[in-house]
Amino acid sequence: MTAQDTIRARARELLESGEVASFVGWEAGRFANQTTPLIISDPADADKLVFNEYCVNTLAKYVRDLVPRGKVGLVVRGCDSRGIVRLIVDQVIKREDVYLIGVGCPGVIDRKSGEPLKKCTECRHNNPVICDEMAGDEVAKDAPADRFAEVREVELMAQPERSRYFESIYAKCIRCYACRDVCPCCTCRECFVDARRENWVGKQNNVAENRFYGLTRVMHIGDRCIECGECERVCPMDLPLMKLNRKVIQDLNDLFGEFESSMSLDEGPEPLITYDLADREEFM
Amino acid sequence: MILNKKNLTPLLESMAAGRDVFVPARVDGVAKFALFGEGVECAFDLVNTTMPPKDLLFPQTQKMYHFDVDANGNYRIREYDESREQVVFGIRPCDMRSIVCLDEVFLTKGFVDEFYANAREKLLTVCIGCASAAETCFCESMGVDPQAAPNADIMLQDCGEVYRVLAQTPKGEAEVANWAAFVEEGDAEPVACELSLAVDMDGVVDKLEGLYDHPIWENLSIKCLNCGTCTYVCPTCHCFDISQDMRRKDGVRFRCWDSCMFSEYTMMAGGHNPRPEKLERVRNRFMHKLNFFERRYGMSLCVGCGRCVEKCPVALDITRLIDDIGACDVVPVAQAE
Amino acid sequence: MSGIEISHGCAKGERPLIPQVCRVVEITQETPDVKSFRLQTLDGKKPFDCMPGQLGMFGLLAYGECMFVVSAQSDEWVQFTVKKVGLVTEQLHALCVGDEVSLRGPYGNWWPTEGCKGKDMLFIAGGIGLPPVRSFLLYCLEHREDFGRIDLVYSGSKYDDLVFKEQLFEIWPNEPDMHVHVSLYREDPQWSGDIGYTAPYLETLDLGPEDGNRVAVICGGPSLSRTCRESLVKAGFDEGNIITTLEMRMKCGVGKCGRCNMGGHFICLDGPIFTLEEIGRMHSDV
Amino acid sequence: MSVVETNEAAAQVPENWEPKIIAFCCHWCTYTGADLAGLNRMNYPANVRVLRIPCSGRMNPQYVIEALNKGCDGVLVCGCHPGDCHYVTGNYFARRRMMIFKRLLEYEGLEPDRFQVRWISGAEAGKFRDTVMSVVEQVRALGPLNLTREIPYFELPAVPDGEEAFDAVPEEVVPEEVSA
Repeated sequence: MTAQDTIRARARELLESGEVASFVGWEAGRFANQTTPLIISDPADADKLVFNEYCVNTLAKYVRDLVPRGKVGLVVRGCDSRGIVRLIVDQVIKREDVYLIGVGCPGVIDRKSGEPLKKCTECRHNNPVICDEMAGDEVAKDAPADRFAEVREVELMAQPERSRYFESIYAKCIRCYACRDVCPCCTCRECFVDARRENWVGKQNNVAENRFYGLTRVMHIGDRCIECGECERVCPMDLPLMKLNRKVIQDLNDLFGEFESSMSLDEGPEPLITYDLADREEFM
Repeated sequence: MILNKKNLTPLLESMAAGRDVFVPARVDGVAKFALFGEGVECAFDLVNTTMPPKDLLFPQTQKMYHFDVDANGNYRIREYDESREQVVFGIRPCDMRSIVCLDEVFLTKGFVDEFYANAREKLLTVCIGCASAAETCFCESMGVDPQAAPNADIMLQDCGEVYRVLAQTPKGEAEVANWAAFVEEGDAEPVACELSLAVDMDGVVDKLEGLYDHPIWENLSIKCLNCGTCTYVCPTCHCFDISQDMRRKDGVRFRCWDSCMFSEYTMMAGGHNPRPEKLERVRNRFMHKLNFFERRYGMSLCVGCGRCVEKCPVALDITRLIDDIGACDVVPVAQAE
Repeated sequence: MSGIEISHGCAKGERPLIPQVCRVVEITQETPDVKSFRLQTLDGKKPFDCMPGQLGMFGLLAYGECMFVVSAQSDEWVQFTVKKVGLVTEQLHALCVGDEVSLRGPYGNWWPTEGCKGKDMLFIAGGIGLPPVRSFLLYCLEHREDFGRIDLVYSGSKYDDLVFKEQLFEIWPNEPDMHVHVSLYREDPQWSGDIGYTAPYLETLDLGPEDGNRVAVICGGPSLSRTCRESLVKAGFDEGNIITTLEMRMKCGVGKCGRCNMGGHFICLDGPIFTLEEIGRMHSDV
Repeated sequence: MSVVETNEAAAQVPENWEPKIIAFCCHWCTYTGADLAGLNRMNYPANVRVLRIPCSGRMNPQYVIEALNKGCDGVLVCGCHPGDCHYVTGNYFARRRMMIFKRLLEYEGLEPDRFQVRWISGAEAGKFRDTVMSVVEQVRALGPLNLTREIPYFELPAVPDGEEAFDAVPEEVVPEEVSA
């Protein structure tokens, strides 16, 4: 019984028993080794579900639109489960809204190049952090070499060079907001980008506005980022967005103690929404 | 006439004398049309660029007019005209077809958009046919011949080692006239380009009329993220927003790309939004691509370049939608519009 | 289908997105949040001449522009009636006489003045929907002999929300063969007249379709126009004789920015005026 | 006109260039301190424009980026000393947020002296003046901010130099007779 068969069988049972109103997984895409998310509510479609090493998308955020229809069944690996924890801790959904089928993740292969995706080489939690049942056994995976290697590489640049580096990044951004729409931490009802009356950020596409959007997004999700790497994967311009997120995570860990966000439902408050009297004092 | 691929670069240098020549190139890892010059090495091996050439005719942010207060306190409006002589060298037949769609939108139906019209007149299009196709290309199914572009000024059909030069407009003939140093006589057979992806388009437009409330849209839009990627990489998407940049008393009013996928695209001041949910937006986008534009201008708004199929974060695929529509058993209700 | 013929996509013009600078010559405060502005060009002439029902993109250079119906016009000015609902309208309400604004137009099609000749007219409007209807009503009153009996059914949520009160209660009731019926949604101390939502109030007036000789013109919020359409069709009106003006967010006003589309049609260029029968054929998610 | 300042263009310093600095001052402590500095006739350069915010906790990082984009060369955020905050915990959150944001801006290539945060209480008028003076000198030494800023930057009236630069009380404006 491969993980895929277990998932299919369990999905059919859950949907038939009515315990779950809809089930989220992956299905085969049109091209070789391509997968695309699949949301089913009819048990007969359960056979379309696939689980292989090409399941690229993280599914957590779909639950937000499906909860009004009833309980949602979901296949969760490491990143999906942390996305679900993030949604629960941010009170977007409740724990009983979802039924989680955990499965260990060996790492996803890029269907074009054949090597593991960048986000999977850097993944440190490939087994689900919470789940109702396991569809396959956990997969051991050696921890990546150095979590903040790319951050340090940018920090070593000289100041003018770094400034030009980030200006070239912001010059490429086309403001399609795919990074915001895929991120499980980005769940505001009305994003500051869409608040046209307040006009925080204009609609024109120039370096200044792109920097405003980029920096604001990092500051909004910095301490809650689950490092799933989806923002980098979905960016049509391949901007290295994780370099910004990881920089904030590295500083948070250095300054306020090691904190791994979205690991369990009852974890402590994120660093930026709490304080400590004995914090480091730099501004005296 | 034949143009050997070896003397492409000298030809480009000669053309770039008085004009901006844009060639497909990888700039910082992004495949787009970049100004030919030092530091830009052309990538004619690319099947197609990620960013479409519509940026040359319809820039992502385009200043329209500047307004300030003149001597006796009245507002004064001065238009920008940033259009200049441009050549796009290496545009593909599917993008050439997208320019036809943009021409229909901006130059017809009672109002001529002069920003687009100025840029369009000053643009010389040199189209290069495709010898090989990517897995996501389906231009033939949308009525585009990978080795022909009727509305290009100059058509270079890829014949392996050489290009077969066809000047198709007076402007093209004038340009080819001073290519004498690089072109020699003779003829060559263009390489046939096989596409691995094909869709069956006939009957789809009429079928869509009756599919407006079909659950097909529900299953499609549920997995869409509603980001703007597909609309910004699409060569035929032409929606724009108008806003202004202020500096105390004077300012600039510009227009910039907008996407029907954004939530505030049709949000009205009173709070009413005719397309509040993903379902309406995704349906509106694909109906516009496959049906609305056809009813209004008589041609499909999808040219089969495959960029949205390539770049969609959740692999939401217009070709699979076309197949699903074909499979639907709804009797096509031909609307006499 | 003996419906009314409406011309579509008939607006023309060059340099469509470039406004002209106009001056506000007169401001009348209709209600606490509705003002009417009369505009002239800087050298005192009429900005553009337009048919009744056409639209103009009226706004401030510093804040933006919005699409409004030309609610009235004479040979020196055009008038727009603006309700304060958003960012730009708020700034418009802060204008005073003599300020300079940006104006471009005319856009959109116009009321079928030819098609409705010789028919009885039933105007139905809700709240801020009266200005568009009034542009047709004023035309009918100027060419009174071309039209039969005129009825105006107008309703608002509060007495203060009723626009053009002076014309509504003093001038129009005395026009020959014209009947004004006004109702409020809820009780209001300043109001002793009828109470009721527009659609039920319309049914109490039993204004039948006169077997095709009466044309209904509707303009109001989404709920009003939906309920009134149903009650009119139930009363026997032919869908071709019910005309309505639609409203969506508009940015360019010339059918290019793709925002106000109803199916393949653009409300700013092919509309905003359609018959109910045409709307039925379009994919509408208004 | 919207001025497109590319990196090279801003590098050379125009001759009478004056740094433009915005100080976000917390209403309860630093703003009172600044007021006290004015009361005691303490002179500090007028390059700093003071903006009052309810608490340093209200300091939104977006204000800093908007200020830099709109043309300021330096940003100063001041708040009450930890423990003095009128809202008890405002400056504790601000301390964390500003530490992270300062490192993020430096990571993106902003010179460290351009974005500074200080705790200045209501009584420390001298500290406010010294902080403002040191920030102005540091930013002046760094020269104009050479980030690409396509948002038109404010061109405020030139700062009057010489000794009357500091007595900022405008003399009575005598309305000359309005010609017909």
